[in-house]
Amino acid sequence: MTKEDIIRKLQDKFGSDLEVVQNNQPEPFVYISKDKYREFCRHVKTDPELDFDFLFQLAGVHYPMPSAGSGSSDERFEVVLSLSSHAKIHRMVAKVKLDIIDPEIETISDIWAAANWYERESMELFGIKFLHHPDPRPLLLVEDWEFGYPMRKGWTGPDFIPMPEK
Amino acid sequence: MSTIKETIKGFWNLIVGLVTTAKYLPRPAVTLQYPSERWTMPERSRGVVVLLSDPETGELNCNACLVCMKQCPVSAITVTQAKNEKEERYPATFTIDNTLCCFCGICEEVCNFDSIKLTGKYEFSVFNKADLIYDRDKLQELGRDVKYEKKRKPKPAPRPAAKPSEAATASAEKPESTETDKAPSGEEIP
Amino acid sequence: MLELDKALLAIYAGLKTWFISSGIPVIWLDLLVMIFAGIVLIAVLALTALFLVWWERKISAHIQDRLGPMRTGPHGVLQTLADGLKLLQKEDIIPSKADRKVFFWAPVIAFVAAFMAYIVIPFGKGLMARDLNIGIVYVLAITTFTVISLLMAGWASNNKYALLGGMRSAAQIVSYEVPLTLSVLGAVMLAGTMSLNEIVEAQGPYFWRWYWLPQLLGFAIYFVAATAEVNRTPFDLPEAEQELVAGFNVEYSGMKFAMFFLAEFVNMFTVSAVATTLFLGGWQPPIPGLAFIPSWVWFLSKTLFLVFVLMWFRWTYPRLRVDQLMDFAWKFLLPLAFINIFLTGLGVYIFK
Amino acid sequence: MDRVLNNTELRDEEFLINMGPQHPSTHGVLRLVLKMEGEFIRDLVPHVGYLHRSIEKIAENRTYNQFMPYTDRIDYCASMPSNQAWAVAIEKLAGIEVPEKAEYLRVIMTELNRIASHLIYLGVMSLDLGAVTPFLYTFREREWILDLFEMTCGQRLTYHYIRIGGVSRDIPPEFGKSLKAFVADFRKKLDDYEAILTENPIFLGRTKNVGVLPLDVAKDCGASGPTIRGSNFAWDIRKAEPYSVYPKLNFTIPTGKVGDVWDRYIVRIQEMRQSCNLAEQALDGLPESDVIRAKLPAVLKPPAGEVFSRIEAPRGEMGYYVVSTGDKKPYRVKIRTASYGNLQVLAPISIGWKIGDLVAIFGSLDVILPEVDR
Repeated sequence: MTKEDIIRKLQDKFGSDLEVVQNNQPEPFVYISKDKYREFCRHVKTDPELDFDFLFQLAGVHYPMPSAGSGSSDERFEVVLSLSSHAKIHRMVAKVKLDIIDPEIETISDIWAAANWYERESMELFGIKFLHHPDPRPLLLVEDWEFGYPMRKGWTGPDFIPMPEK
Repeated sequence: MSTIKETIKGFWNLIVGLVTTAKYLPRPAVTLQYPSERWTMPERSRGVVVLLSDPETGELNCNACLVCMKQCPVSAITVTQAKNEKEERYPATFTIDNTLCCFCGICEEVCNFDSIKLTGKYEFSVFNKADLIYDRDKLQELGRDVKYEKKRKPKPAPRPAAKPSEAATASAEKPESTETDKAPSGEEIP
Repeated sequence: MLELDKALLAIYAGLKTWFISSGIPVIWLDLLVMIFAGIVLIAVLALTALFLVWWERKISAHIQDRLGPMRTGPHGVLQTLADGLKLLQKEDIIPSKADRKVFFWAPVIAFVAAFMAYIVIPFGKGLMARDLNIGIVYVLAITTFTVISLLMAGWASNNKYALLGGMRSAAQIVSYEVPLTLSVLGAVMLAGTMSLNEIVEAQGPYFWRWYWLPQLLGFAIYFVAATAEVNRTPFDLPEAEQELVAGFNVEYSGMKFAMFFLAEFVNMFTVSAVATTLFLGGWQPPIPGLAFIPSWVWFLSKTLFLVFVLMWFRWTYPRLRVDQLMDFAWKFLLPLAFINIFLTGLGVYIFK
Repeated sequence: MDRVLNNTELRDEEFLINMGPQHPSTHGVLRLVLKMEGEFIRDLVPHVGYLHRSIEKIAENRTYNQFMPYTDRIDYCASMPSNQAWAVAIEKLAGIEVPEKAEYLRVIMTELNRIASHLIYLGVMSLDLGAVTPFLYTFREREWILDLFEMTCGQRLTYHYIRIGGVSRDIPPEFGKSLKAFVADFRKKLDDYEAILTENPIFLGRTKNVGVLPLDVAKDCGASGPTIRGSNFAWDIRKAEPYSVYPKLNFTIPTGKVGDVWDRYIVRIQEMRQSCNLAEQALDGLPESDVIRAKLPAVLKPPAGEVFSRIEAPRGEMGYYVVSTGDKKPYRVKIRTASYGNLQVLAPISIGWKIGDLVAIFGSLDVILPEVDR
């Protein structure tokens, strides 16, 4: 399916919960509302025409400053899913905005098992809480890590050496 | 019956394996006995970073434009500018921290004055970590025997102070550079 | 060239006359000879083991298109000696939770058992420490001692990898002992004796009359089972490096490790020597015309060839899995060994 | 599937083994906690992160060009595809046209790198199974490839060759001859490896029907590359979503049959043959030109926006998700590596097998730990 087809199909289904990012990329970039997030994920995976059976990656992004970022201008966390379909050979980027304070969202590791580790990573690096995650242990950091969430903007830790500004 | 066939085939393949390894037994070794034999490094090899000097005058090509320092992804290069009495820039200090250097070659690429180069030298292990921080004299000494060709057309320099040809002549006409090197503190540009 | 046995006999005869003339009981001389033989055996075997370690490294290196040790001595012949000296200097670490006594005795047993087998091996014509009339049974009994030492090492280390290695070795050696013994029986049946020297004598100096030809199956079974018996690849599960790190000797260091290591190589030499004795005519030359070459040269060259084949195996094959190993012993080798005994018996009945 | 194993959950005859982070067959620093019953694995929990170098955080503090050397260090066995994925992402973001010759050079280099990476896989896999000699043989051939790389870009491991907008240098004149000689020689050497391994009954016994990876598990866990192709699924980004000049080149996607260790092995062997063909084809099709790098400003500032790139690295799909704010530094870089997905299938497919099989299965997944930990 082409970019327009996917967007049209998703807009029909989700209406105002879906916000399309205008850009010149070959794949659609969409924002989905937090409430419909799980339903959206389940739909795009199971719908035979969309058939996004492959979670390419899941990333957390931190937008602490207003006006940073491209799509919107409010301070927020984002969870970005890159999805692709083996059968239909198309792909999509779905994003969801989270509150800047106590970001939390339902897990999708039961929909795509691949999300398990990505969510654990985002949990420890960004402090995004994935509710009902089957195994909410830190993945990459040491078990007794106590210096906050290193991937947040402006983070400094005990051994943090900033890149010299030249 | 097929079991017997499989067994025979299996034994045959075991023998094929033995023959293959035996084939390599009498062949000469592909390895080198390192300290006594050495590989010739290719001309493009990216090893220890050196500073190049003008082959005629023996002066450094560098005119302290700081572009390598800015572009270095690991901040391994530290340069301080100074000006000689002709108001031409030269590096008062030029330090490369080899404990940080990742030999990516960006400094060589961005340099507009053929003054920094990654060479095929690779034997620089020392017992003291501090000895890996090379200063200007050491870098110049390492670069003495390095051949290079002026292959790059000078791009417009980021600071319009010196053109490459001028820089070369400037460094050529710098007879007291070693003295200024000994007392560079007064001439440093902050 | 030097015929060692004649020289030794001459020396013995000379000493005997001197002892008798001096009035000392000849029993002292016999004791002296025994001690001398023991010392010589240990010295020769220790040297052999050192040599085999170096040889293995060289063979592996050349198979793999490299050179191996080159620095100590010409082509690195002294490398094992240097390694041994280094290991001697190493700290002897005993894990704090280990069973200290068992931990200490395991390598000693392995080492002693490895050397004891050589008492009955005929290195040359008349060159053997003791000609036991049940020599082959003695060798089989002694070589199985290894399993006890490996089990002890695995248990005493108090390490799960070591324990797994010890258990694997126990299962493996006990299993392969059965086809090994059965395959030896064929040669014993042909020779009609259990004395190793007499088995060699029975084969005679004709290579087509050696037992490898009538006992081709038995020889193959013996060789495969022996490979498993000495824990060589493809049967090196007890110390499978990629699975169990180092298996039973994972906690051993310094000289204790060296003892295990040397014992392994001595064992490898043992099984090759026994195979030579039983199937390749021992110290007999292949044709009578070559008898001017000393018998011990023949014995050593045949044995070293078999050792080389063992090494060749090791540097070619992957390793079996533990259940495949057991299947191979009980479902493949054992029936074949029985068939071999049956056929041998039939042959002996028909042709003799 | 993932949780902490502890001693209190154990039944009789069960025990825990801590395999790694220092273990000969965990390829670096993976730690596996195994619940064993004798030789059998009853449960398995992987622990990663021992090589975490926070490359994503570093990326936020480097300019686009400065980050390129760091991509070498994500997957040290296949730096060229890592470089290429980053270059492709930024080119897509900034709309940079890459010269055709550079694309051909990229194909030559990435395919050679694919062979080099698969050679490491082959050697290490056979080493895991106890055969030491193929390990040395594969490294011997890999040296030749590394010589080709060193000849071209000056480094043997961290190439930093593919750049944003092209490649750093043209190939030297003797490169083509050496490459042809290598490909001719390597095809014979591949036959040698196959003689030692492919039909060897011990190898077959260790790999056939061991660690079968069902296709749905592979898709669900995000496995890609030879791992998913071994499960009889012809999926290759080079064919599915072609990039670079792959549409002009002629190659096939080898697949396995059932998805066991042997299938993953044979897929990689055949991929090496395909890569030989690809490298040769790309060398023959190399356009006569001096332009190997697009003209770019000294400090690259792509327009604000986001992009995700996706290429076929030796181990599977690799890609970057990059958010730009129009600054000289990326705002956020998320690195998606192939091993990350491939490692997640380890636990589901190795439970119930023996510890020796675990080593074979893990070897067949060809996981590079720095890629997982980043």
